[in-house]
Amino acid sequence: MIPLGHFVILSAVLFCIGLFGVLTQRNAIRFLISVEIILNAANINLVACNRYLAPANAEGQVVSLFVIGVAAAASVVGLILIISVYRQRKSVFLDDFNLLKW
Amino acid sequence: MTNSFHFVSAELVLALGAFVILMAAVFGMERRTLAFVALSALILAIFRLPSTLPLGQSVLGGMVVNDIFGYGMRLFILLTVVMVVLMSMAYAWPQDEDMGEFYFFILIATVALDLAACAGNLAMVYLAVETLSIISYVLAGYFKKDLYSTEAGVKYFLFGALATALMLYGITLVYGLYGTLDMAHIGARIAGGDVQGPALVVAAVLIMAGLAFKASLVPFHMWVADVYEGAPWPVAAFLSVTSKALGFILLVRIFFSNAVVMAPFWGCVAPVIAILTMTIGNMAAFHQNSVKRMLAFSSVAQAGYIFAAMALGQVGLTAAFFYIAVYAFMNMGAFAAAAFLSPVNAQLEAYRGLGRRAPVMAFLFSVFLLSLAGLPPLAGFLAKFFVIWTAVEARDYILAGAVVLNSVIGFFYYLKVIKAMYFDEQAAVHDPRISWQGYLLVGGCVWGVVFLAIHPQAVLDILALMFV
Amino acid sequence: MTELVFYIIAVSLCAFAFLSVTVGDVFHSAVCLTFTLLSVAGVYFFLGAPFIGVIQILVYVGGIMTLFIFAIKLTAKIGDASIRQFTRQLWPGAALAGAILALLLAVIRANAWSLRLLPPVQGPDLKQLGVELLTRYLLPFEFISLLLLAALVGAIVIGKVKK
Amino acid sequence: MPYFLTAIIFMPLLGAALIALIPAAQVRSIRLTAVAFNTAVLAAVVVLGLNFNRHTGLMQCLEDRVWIPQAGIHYTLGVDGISLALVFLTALIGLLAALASGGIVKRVKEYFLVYQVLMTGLLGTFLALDLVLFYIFWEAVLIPMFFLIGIWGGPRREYAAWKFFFYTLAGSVVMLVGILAVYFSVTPHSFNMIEIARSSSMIPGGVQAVLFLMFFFAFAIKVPVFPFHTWLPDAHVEAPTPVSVILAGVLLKMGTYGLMRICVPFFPAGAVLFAFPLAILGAVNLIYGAFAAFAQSDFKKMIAYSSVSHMGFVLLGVAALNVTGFNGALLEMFNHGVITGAMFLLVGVIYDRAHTREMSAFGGLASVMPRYAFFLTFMSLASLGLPGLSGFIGEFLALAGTFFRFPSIAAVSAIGLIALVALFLVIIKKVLWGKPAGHASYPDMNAVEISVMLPLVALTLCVGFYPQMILQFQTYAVNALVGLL
Amino acid sequence: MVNIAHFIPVFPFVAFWLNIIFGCRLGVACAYVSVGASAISAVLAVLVFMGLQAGGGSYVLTPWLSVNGHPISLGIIVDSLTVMMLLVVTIVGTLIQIYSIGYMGGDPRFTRYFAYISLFMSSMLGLVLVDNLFLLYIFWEGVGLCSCLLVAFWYEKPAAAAAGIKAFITTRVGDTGLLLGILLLMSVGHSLRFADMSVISAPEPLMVLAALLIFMGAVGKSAQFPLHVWLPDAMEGPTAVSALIHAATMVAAGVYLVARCYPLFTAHPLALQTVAVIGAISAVMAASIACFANDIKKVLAYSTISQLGLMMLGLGAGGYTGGTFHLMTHAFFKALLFLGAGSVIHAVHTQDIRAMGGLFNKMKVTSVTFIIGALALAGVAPLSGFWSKDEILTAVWQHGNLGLFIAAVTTSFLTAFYMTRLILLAFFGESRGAHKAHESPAVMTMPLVILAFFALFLGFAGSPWAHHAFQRFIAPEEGEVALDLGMAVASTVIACAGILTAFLLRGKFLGYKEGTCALIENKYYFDEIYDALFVKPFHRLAAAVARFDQVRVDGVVNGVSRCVQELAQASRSLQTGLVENYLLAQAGGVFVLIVVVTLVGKLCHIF
Repeated sequence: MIPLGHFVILSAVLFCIGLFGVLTQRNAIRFLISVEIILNAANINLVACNRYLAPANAEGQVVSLFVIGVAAAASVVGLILIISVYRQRKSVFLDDFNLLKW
Repeated sequence: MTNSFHFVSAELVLALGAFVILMAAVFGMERRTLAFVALSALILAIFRLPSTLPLGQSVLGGMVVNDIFGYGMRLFILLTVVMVVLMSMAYAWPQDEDMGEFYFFILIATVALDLAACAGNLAMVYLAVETLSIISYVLAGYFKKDLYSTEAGVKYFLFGALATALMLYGITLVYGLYGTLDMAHIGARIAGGDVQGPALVVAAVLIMAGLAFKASLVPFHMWVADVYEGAPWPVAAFLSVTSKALGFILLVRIFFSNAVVMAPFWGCVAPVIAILTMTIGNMAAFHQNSVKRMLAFSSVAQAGYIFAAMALGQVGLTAAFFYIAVYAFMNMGAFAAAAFLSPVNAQLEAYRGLGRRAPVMAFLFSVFLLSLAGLPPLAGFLAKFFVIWTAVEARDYILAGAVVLNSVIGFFYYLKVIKAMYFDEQAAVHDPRISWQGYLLVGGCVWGVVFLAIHPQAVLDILALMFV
Repeated sequence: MTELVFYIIAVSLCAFAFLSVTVGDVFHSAVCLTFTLLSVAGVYFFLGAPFIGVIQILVYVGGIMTLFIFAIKLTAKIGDASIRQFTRQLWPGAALAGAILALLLAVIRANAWSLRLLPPVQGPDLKQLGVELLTRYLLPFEFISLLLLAALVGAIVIGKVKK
Repeated sequence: MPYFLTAIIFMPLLGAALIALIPAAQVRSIRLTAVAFNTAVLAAVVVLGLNFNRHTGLMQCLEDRVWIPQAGIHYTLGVDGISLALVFLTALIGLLAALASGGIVKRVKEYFLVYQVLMTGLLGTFLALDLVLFYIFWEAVLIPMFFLIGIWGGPRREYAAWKFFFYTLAGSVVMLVGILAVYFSVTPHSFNMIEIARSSSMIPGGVQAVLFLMFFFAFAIKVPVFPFHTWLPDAHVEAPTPVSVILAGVLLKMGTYGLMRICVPFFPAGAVLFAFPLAILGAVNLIYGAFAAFAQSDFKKMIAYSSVSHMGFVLLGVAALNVTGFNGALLEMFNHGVITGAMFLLVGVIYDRAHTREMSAFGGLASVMPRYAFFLTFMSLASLGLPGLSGFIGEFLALAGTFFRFPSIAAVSAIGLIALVALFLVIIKKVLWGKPAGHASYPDMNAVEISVMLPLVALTLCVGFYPQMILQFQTYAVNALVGLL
Repeated sequence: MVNIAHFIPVFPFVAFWLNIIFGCRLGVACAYVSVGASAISAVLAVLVFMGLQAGGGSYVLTPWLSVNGHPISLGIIVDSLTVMMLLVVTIVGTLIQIYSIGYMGGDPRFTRYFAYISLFMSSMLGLVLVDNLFLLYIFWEGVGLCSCLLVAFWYEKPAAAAAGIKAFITTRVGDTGLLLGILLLMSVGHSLRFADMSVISAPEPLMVLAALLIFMGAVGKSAQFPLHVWLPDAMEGPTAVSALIHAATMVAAGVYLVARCYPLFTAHPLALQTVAVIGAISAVMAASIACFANDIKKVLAYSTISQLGLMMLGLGAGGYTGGTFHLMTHAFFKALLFLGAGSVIHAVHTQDIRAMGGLFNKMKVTSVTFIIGALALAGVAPLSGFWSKDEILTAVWQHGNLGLFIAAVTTSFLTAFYMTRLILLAFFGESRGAHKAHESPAVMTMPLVILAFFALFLGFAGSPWAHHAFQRFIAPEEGEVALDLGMAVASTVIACAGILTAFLLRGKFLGYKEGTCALIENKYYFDEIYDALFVKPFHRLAAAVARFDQVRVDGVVNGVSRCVQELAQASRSLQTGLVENYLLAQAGGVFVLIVVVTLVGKLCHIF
């Protein structure tokens, strides 16, 4: 039997990998990839906890569906924004987005 | 009848309005008309709000809490969005494309804001915040030919994506702790002693990070200046007033129903955050040459003052929300006046000598700035006064002192703008032309700033109902 | 046995995830992410939520990843491996992520989670999911359509180029 | 007369509203309107004085309306012997400075707009009896002053304006915290200054000491007390003449008024505790100001530093904590307003002609401008405390009060008396005496300038000869104040 | 008739304002306003004198001020001392003003001069009339002011301007002492009325201190050692002013003050002793300086200091009548001397006696009257100076302190000596200047003659032939007084000795090489010492304070502002514009928050 804790740990590891990516990726698209990892970590939590803690309803699963939807929406907007910046400065690197500072 | 959608009829009206605008925009209806549609949708929504009466508890599966706080906040949000729309009407847009969609976004964002303000479920909170965020990213990058605007959009997105992701993760942890996302249930569990120790702290801090991002509290404020500076003026106003207010509203919704979890947070950390927020905001605003960027940092500092009141716990909520109400008027007024006076160039030099070329608007701008600075007898002073009042009452003299010292520093950069408008010789001539909507908006804001100074009970009485 | 499968999925999931944020090439990174997402879908299956797993594959792998690949291809010229992929704060970032991981692990271990075993009852099935989606979660369900519409319109507004 | 004080306070604001309606080009009517409204204020204050009951220490013409019930903030106004003279002074100096604003030719409309707002703030400060209201008026003075110095000032006006603004602001915000602390220290919680003074014994001694210091900090900057005085010379030097007059004549009194209206009655234990340091500060102000003034080369700066010195007398009088000292402090406030106001007017007169304030550029003016010489000599003598002129009475009473409490400090302060004499005689010598060089063509003072000076001269003489003219109004109030100790 | 006394100062005061306001229209007529006013005052003074009852009286005009619960009323005291002073001031003042019409004729600020003189008259009369120290102080400063203004009357001359200021500041030093004395007396004695002086009871040391502080005022005003330095410089003013203010009246106010507060001093021997010693020092010192001075006015100025010292010595030795008597006689003959000197200066346009000579034949009236004055001053019997000086010598002798007596005698001797020297050099011998001297107009000589009359005969008021009328008038309670014949003879001998010595040495006066007696020639280096000890340090201290103010005090202020600005700059640079930094801050913030909240929670036992 796998305890819930292992799912949570899995999710935490995934969360931190995502976080690591978010903090260190220079390429905006890879940043987005990292964010997706975090969202998936959250989803694992939701689904696992739903199964273990509140199997009577499907709250966690429903929310995880929402999260997938939101992730899709966010990725679309994010990528479009990145691409529109890319169109202007031919770069998707975070350290090139530095017109606005101080 | 607790599942009837009439509880969100105001939001339905808005969504309907949004669709109409989208359709109309597709058929090339001009901006002004669309703006009026948006305005009427908003006003209709305001008039639909009373249909949720009488106030009760959770409705719609616990997604919406039909309480006085939510009611008031929805009204507040709708009013501020009306101001944003008015501002967008009067603002001389440097580019005139996709304006139909602009109002569509604004209305959808308003729906999200409204739902968030009366959310009873963490999932609803997340969805609404994320929706608001996504729309805000788009709005911030709305001038897609403008390097600054797109950069603002993408920066906002990059920062916001992490913030909302963190919040989501926090929410899932809460779900993991209590097996439910219903805030009333969670609150009851915690109040019943089911405090999950450090795990709940982690979850709470993560959720707070997402909200603090909206409210622009240190260290989640870093995006503010860059985004405001790059975003179109009305968007910056929207972000600084409505979106920021949502952060505080949700902080209250989530953290104040069960203060025990965050007791150490509110006791020790929140005051520090508040002090840091106001100090860093003020300090960074100190030397800005761009009025827009200065106002951005000023809004960070203002958030610090608001949060200072909140940091004092339940007793500070009245002060905090009085501040938010006043802040809405003065900050909106300041952004609007600044935008009207110099629509494109936000550099301080562009404001030089405006005191003579646009005397009325420059004067009103000064009023807003001084109110933001906290000059008696304007409402901004009373707002700060109540914050300090609460702090002193709570014997938190350090916080009171910090607010007071910061307000001194604040005066400097606000006055710098006033100085530029009145002391300095005028810059290259451009006479700002301001439409009646502009005067209506700014006049309304001035009315608010003055009225709330003379008759603050108007708001205080309502707040008393909310936070008893 | 099933446990072993889970751990294999879990380990590969972590490995792919880690690879996707460390490999030099963006495209490879996206491929790794695809595998990560698939593994997550596997976890969902394992947790008795096949519908979520299917949706995961459909939306993520079918939709989002396609989007990513498009984006990567659009920005291909700068996507090659010779370009630095990490920001200057690699080590601070790594340290911070590590610290947070340690923190999370400590918190999780301290919590009752580690003791919580699978309850004997059946988990929610698809029907239940559907019912909840259309009753209790009707408002967010409707609302998310607004979100998606807004995202769509937003993407169009930002993305369209006037001649 | 219900709302008479309200009328007095807001009459200048009404004037501002009217001025706002006049087109900016009609400079003459703007000036006339400003003068008319200030005259009206003065007339109203005179009426107030005539109806004033001199035989009570209680507040008169009380107005009290609830403003913000949630916070216990009221709109409370009242006048007693302590404030009456200062209100009169404000109205008088306000009128005279408005008359003397002829030199302002730039942006006249805005000037008078701001000026009128300033007057409202000043009058309100002296009449407010609710701490929050007091604070509001107190702060309301800052911005107009900032503008007046910053727009119509001299070459370094911006520096001076900033400095003035921030220095005073820093002090007043500390006071704000103090105000709230006082509110919560008395039961029932109250901002009403009469109530607080009545229940001051409720506040424990240690708290009183801290609160005293908080308020004192704010007032010390305004007074200004050494070492918080450095904004003063800068502000004075840069400010245009009428603004300097207001600044010296009225603005500084806000600080000393605060000491007497708030610090002493609210925190009697604190006042007793800090009386000695306060007296030392007074002596330091007196001597230091005189010495610093002596070494200046700028005429206006000399007068500015002499203000610091004179304020030392007021501090000494307050520190004495007895009837004589308080009487002296109050009288000295009034006299200093009149005399130093006149001095700044005189500096302005010569600046208008010479366009410089360097002492070395003057000399021999007595031969060229005999009327000017008369007024300058007269006012200098009043400044240095020549008996028979008003300055002396205030200084003497303050010093006497101090002597009864701290004889040693009074004795040390005597150095300041000598230094002041030296200072003003040297001013007379450098400006008026000697051979006229290169400025023989300066016209003597004109009718307007003289008409502005005459009331001040008359007051200086009358109060000097008959100090009861002012003292009679404050006797009971001062006795009541001492009774609180 | 006594109750009209308070009107006496009013007339000159009105004259002052008339002259100030209408001066330019009145022109020369303003002199008549002033003279008329003071003549009326003189008449009133005489009326008061005649109406004076024994012992005099005082009356209160109006309550004026209340200090520490003690009312200070506008009270008038009219007793013999006051009346004496009133007579002296009004008569001498009127005469000098008449003289001034001629002396100041043609001066561009003629009207201003008379305005000031009237103001002085009114202040001086007020000074002697008021019944308490506080009001006295007011007028005391008033006369000081007039002195200053009149010394600096020709303010175009730098020396005059400087002298005016020096006069005011130096006396102000003494006045500050007086003020403190008043305060002390008020706080320990609870009364400032002269009438109460004898009944004030307070701890001895405090009373001595009060008396000494009051005496300090007298020292300043009467130019006594060590505050005498201003008087010689004050000679920069018009000579008529010197006569009125710096010889006859104002400088005598110090003596008047001591006489007025005499009970205070007599009750405390230490105070009285101090008065005597200071007086003695001043008398001898000034007399010695006068012997070497070459400026006619300076000689007279030092002589004044010396004579005032003698009066102080007399008072200090217990000779109340002597001091006051000498005060009166001195006022007349010293005014005469000054006016004579003025007449001479008017004629020869120089003040250096070495450049005069042989004036006797050219200016008969002036010379004769001047010699009368000089003889009176020298104390040659039976001129007025003899009687009063004799009184003082007697008192000092009776006092018993030999040192003081020697000082008095020395002063007498030196006085006779330097006056003779002055006369010999100025009026006799060769005419050394290339000047065509002529007698002054009648308006100037007439006062000289009148004053000479007083100098000749006033002394008889205190002589046995008049039954010591003066003594009985001024101090009726002292009982019978008798002339000490021995002392009279001795005093005359001393005076004659001085005169004789001067005659013997007359050849050497002109050829005298400067520097022989450097110490005395340089006035004992008082100016230099004060310059080094007070004036320069004052300037240096002022400059240091100003610099300290600028650099340190203001530096701290500006430093704080700079600190804030630097901090602001630093916080601004936190905003790098790099999203990666923002993200790190965000995540780091989360981490720190979690850790801190958890730790705090644990510490507070919340979890």
